[in-house]
Amino acid sequence: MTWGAAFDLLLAAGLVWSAWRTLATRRLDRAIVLFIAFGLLMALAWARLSAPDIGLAEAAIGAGLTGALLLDAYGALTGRREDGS
Amino acid sequence: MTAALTGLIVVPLAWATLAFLLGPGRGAVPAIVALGIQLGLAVNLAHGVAVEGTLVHPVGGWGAPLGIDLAVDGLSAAMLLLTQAIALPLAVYARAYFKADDPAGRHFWPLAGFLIAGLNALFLAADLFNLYVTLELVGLAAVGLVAAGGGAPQVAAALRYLFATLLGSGAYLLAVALVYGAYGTVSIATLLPLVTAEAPRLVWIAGALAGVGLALKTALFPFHFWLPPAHGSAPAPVSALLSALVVKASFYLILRLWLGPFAPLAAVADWLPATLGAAAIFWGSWQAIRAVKLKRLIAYSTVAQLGYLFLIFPLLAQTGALQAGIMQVFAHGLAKAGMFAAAGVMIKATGQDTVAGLAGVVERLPLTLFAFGLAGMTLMGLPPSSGFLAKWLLIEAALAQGAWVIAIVALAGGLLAAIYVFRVLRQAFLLAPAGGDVAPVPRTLEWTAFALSAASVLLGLRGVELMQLVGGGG
Amino acid sequence: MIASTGMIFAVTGAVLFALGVAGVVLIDHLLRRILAFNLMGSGIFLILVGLAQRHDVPDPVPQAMVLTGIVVAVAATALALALVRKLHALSGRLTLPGDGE
Amino acid sequence: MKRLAVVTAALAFTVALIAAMLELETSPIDLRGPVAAQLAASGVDHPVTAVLLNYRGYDTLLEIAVLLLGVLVILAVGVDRPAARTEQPDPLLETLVRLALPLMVVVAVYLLWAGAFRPGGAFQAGAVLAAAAVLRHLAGLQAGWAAPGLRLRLGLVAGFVVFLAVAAALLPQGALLQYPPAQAGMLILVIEAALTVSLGLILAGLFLFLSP
Repeated sequence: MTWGAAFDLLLAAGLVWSAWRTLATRRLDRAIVLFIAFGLLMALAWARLSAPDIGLAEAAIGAGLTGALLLDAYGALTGRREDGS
Repeated sequence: MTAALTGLIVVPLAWATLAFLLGPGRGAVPAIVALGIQLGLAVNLAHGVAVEGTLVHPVGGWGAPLGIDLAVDGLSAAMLLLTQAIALPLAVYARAYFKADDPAGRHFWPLAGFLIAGLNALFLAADLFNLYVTLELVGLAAVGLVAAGGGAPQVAAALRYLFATLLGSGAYLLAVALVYGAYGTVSIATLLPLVTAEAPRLVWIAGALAGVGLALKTALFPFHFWLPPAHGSAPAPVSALLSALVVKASFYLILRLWLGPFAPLAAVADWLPATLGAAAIFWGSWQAIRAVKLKRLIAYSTVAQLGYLFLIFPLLAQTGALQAGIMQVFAHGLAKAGMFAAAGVMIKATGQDTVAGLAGVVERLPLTLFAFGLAGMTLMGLPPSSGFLAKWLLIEAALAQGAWVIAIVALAGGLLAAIYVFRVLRQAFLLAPAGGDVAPVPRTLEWTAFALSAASVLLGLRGVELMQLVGGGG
Repeated sequence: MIASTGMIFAVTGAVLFALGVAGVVLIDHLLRRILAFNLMGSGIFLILVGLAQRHDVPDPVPQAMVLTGIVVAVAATALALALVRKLHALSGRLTLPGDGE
Repeated sequence: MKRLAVVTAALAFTVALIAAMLELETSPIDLRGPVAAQLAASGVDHPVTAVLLNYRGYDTLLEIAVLLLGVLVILAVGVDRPAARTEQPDPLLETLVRLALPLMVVVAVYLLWAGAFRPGGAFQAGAVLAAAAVLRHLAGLQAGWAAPGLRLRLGLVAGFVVFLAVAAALLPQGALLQYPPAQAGMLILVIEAALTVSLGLILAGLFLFLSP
């Protein structure tokens, strides 16, 4: 097996693991952080697939913007619950 | 014809954008004018297809498989005609329905514009990935229309609808990915000769995924769970658009794929959609008979009526089966738009969305009740309505093939429809409760509801041209 | 061919898709369900590009399609989050009524 | 019970799908050839950009409509935005963001320009602009957006309008979006420039229309 293939397999395992943890982890904030990490690993995968355009978009939109949206929603949803209103 | 074809996509996109620019609550008049133009374009296109046959338009000038083709044949011309013919009166209805300060109506026009643009683009698409984009356009616009300005039940219904539609388009997109992997193209015309019964297993999986995903979007039993809350809780003009047109779009796509690229694979499973369709007729009708709320009743009736569309799949070898399906799409589209429109009038007038609250409607809103009755006639399949014509063609095709079970299901469905339609009519003929005041309702609402329902009946008398269009160009 | 980069990530995509769909069906919490949808989408994108590039020759057509898909996905995610926030503001719920019963 | 059934079905599906993918042979059609062969006539030198804005530009046009819909639905749903934060933003963060902003604009312009011949283009450039706006917001330099005024609405749709207008205006050439090869590069750049601004605003809007 070449180094490239070994890296690919490692990356694939990382993707599946982070995806699994995103869904399985108990704390929601941690799940979102794991999801952002998943997005960054996806960007790496796109680079390995000779698709730098998607890699850039994935990092900026898939991980960055979606992550920001999720964290913002998390803050709004949990913040309101503490107010009790 | 090229101008008509491209116009049907560009014009609604343009007025949707204009409505957004004009700001919340505005854009009704440009929308109605533009929809009038679109109806003209659709008539022109249908006429052109009837005379000259199929037209292909290579966007960008490249041609498939490098570029994206648009294509119109009898089937798509018929769907375009129906879309504009229903959207125009519903736009007139919506303008009168939403009061100036109604939060549900503030963003109706741009959302409706993108919805109609998406529908037209879907009916014209001849590329599997392009179809995915149009599906998302239609799905997200429809979810937005359900959710707009609503309370908790409406937002919950919109979310359930969003999840169903995203799951459906996800399955469809995976199918597209697998087809591209197997053949290196997503152009329907290019795929047509490539897909055979000896196709790799991956293509079979793709066919199944596309079928399941689109059945979910069409709310075919047992995937109907999202439809009654969404169609039942949205404002009446939105329910009408969704029930009459949006669910038909994914049905159209199933039919298109079934008759087109996936035809060599589809033969093994033709009993499956018919079985589910029959189940939908019985389950949907039963729930409609039991429903407490008026719009819920009509929404469950949609579940049942969609069932008929799937009865045609084992019969497609008969020439009449496709015509029966399209006639049913028209009959249900017009009747259900008329029925939701009529229900919207009754709800506005009585102030409540229940069947029980309809007592006395016959005296106060005779025209609207008449509209409801006419639409009900079409749903039951009484002559001379288009619903009768659809059932007649279906039963004829079924008997020609010896599939008498399908004929019996179709007849039984008509009887069940009679029960829930008469439940509403009977209640409306009861004496009004003392002190139950009826709010005044704009006459425009009553007349547009009546026009749609009357059209669903009258189409039965002029169905030949439509059937020629579908039979000739399809 | 099995060890090609394209095929490795196509297989990964299949796992992610199944994981995402199972999550969508099984998880009632709305934010988590949105996460599951995004995982499902990523799986599809990997299959679209990976399968087309199973011989490790870049193919710009599925790459462009995935760019389109990513943008559609973020629009859908933002829309879904807006609905979830609205539902929470109106009813205090983070699950759909009737789910998990 | 449901859990077990779903997990089993998902596993079975995954195995079947992977097995079917592995037995796939070479596909009968390969678009890499035509994509490269027509590249000279497409107006750009980067194949992905050629697919995105020329060969399959119509997909992209509709996709921008989907994005606009995203913003539209957020506005239509009418999310009650939480009250503005009261805590003071971190001055260090504020300074860093102030320094980073011009750089991000430069990067966006570079990405837009680079898209013609190498990875980059309107989407990535727009995403960087949106990220800049979100960062400004996080540093307390930018409030969330309320109902958009006419100027913001114009900015949101400008890219789509330019794209749609070019597509329709080219109809006399024979087809929607059929660029004359000589002007293709210029037209694509105009569309991409307008799209960059609008995509930046739309993507930022997905965030800022929901935030305090």
